[in-house]
Amino acid sequence: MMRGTRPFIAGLLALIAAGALAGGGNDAAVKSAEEIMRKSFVDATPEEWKARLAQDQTQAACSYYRNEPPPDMAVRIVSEAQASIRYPADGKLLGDWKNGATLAAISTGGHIGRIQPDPPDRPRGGNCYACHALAPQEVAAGTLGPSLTNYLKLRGNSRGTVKAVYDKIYNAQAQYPCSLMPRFGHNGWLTPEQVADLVAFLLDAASPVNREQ
Amino acid sequence: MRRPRREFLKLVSLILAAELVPAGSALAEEWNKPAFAAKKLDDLYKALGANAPQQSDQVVLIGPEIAENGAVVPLELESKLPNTEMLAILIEKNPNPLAAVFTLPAGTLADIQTRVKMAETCNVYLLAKAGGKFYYAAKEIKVTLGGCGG
Amino acid sequence: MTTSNLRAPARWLAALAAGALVCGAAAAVLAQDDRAAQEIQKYRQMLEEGNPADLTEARGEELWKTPRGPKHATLEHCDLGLGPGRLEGAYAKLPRYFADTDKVQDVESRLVTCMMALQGYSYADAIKNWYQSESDIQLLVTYIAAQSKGAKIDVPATQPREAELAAAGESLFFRRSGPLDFSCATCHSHAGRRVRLQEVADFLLPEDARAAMTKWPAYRVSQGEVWTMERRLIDCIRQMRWPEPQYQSEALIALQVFLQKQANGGVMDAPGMKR
Amino acid sequence: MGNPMKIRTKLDGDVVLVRVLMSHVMETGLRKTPEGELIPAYFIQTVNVTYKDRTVLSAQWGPAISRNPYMSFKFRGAARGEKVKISWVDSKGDSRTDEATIE
Repeated sequence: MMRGTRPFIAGLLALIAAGALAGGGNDAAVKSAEEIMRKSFVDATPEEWKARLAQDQTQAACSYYRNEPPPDMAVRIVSEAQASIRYPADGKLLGDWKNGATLAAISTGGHIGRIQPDPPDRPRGGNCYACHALAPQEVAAGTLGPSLTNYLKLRGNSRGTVKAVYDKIYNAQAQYPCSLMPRFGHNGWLTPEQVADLVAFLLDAASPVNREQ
Repeated sequence: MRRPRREFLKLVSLILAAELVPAGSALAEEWNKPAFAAKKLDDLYKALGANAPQQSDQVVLIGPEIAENGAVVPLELESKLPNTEMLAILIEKNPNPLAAVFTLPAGTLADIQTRVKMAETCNVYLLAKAGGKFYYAAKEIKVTLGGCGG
Repeated sequence: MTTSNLRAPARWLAALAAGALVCGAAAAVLAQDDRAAQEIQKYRQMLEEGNPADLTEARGEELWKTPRGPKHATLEHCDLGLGPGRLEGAYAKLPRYFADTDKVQDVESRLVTCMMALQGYSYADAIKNWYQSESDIQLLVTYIAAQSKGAKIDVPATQPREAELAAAGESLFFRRSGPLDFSCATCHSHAGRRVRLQEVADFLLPEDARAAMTKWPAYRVSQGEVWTMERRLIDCIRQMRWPEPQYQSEALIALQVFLQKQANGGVMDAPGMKR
Repeated sequence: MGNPMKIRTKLDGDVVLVRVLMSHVMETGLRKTPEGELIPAYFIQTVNVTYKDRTVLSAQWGPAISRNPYMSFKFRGAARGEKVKISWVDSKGDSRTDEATIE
């Protein structure tokens, strides 16, 4: 276990031991799983371990509580997430929807390992179609997340909505603790400017998301 | 289903000359390189030369509307026309449209299944030759990014 | 493992205010997306006839019965848990604890134990290019799995070491990390949902777990070859943007014990045919 | 050369349904290795099926036929116990012949 997670888990286990919180994983299994992780990912470099296997406090809690954290844990996750949000330098939260459209479709980038790694410079994207319906022309859209087709009509584009949508993409857990949605901005997968482009893809009237097929 | 484009109709009409394969020849015929190598429609014309086929509901191309993976698209080729002696598969937007040619001697039914690769969503044509004339059926098959695209 | 506490969605007031789930638009899209799902179903049915994995299985049988390796021996006395050479139904009971190695082994690690003990291969030679098309492991595992066709998955994981790995496997299933905060559960704990057009098994539902686990190893049309379960798991882990675990490492064994335990009772029908 | 085909037959009256699975990479010449080099085209070009020394089907294939090709076809005048012989020749001139007895 790396960095600050040990005290966090220790804190968790203490809470559990005190019977203060019910549910969640069983602690012996969590400990044995971490032991197994260390033995099984021996080929990972220290940087890879730190960036991709070590858990930050939110990941550790969401894993332990299987994405259903008890109330006080949830408060902590949401407030830390909200505090983590960074905005584009120019303050523009509605970027270029065309670039947003590209980012929404890209599912490549960032794969590592021996068998089928990506070249390091391969572009990354949000792979939004994996979970959401967006532009109706794209048939291969997932249903893990709600459909976002015609999102402008559904949510409008007031300043408040634009900010809420930006925050949701930057760090989904600022709104929903242990959300399934990756924390694209917080984890540095997408830049603030790219997040703004995705916001435009969702809310710009010209975007195919908001135009009848 | 989108009306086949005029240009492609020309391809279908000039395809697979009567002499491509003399029916019933025992020898495995010479592989028709020009036809399979044809990228552009007029090259295919030269390589094959054929008279204008008619669209016919006696020629039946069965395939999925959406193929989860362009690498393996199942097709069933059927012709109810009497004495069908040849069936051919053309995939409009493949680098080389001609995918396969089947020669059926007398006694062999015009009902074949196989699997083809499709580069992208497009029209797939089944061409049939019967009684010295050519007929065809067309079907658009959507090729999607299957899987979780992870 | 109590499933009740896994399912009840948390009510988090702040979230509800900001991230309201909009149902209206979803219904309209569902109609269109049902048709897509139905067409994909038709596509799969047309492929059921003639699985190229049958060719892989035939070559696996040949390898099983051919004397090979430094000891120039066949694998016909390999004990996969039911006694030396007893293949029928063996795959359906793996992973399990083996006293001779004092380890819980899956079909791939147990096969390598036999290749080393009976045929004299070193570990490195036995697993050389294991993930390449037509590797020994790929052919042999396909043949072994096919001998369990019709057998019921039976991995009670009651033996102490098995039980410990089942619990650890479950914990790993929910373990989130990496740049996309993914765990297996992110995609594999929701019934009836799709990632793009791909339904993903909800491994918390026994019938989903059975439908999935009884079809591996499987011929993947997108790759034009058979994938074993470890190859499948390693690629999923890759897509989560995690580093690559070692082949036959304990994390892969633990995950399989958990997944097979969830799929107990499923009737094996491998090699399957998958996208 | 190459691995054996799997041929299955099903007789219905005198019409036999023949299903064949062939083992071949069917490279289009457009695919690249992970290192980015083009894999040369290499695919079955001609298929010939004979029954009692008579050709019942001949085919010419391009690389658009899927890897590990599958084909099914039917012909009349078949009888139990007789043999169906299938052979293919690929773009390198390699060939393979297998046969199956009609059950």
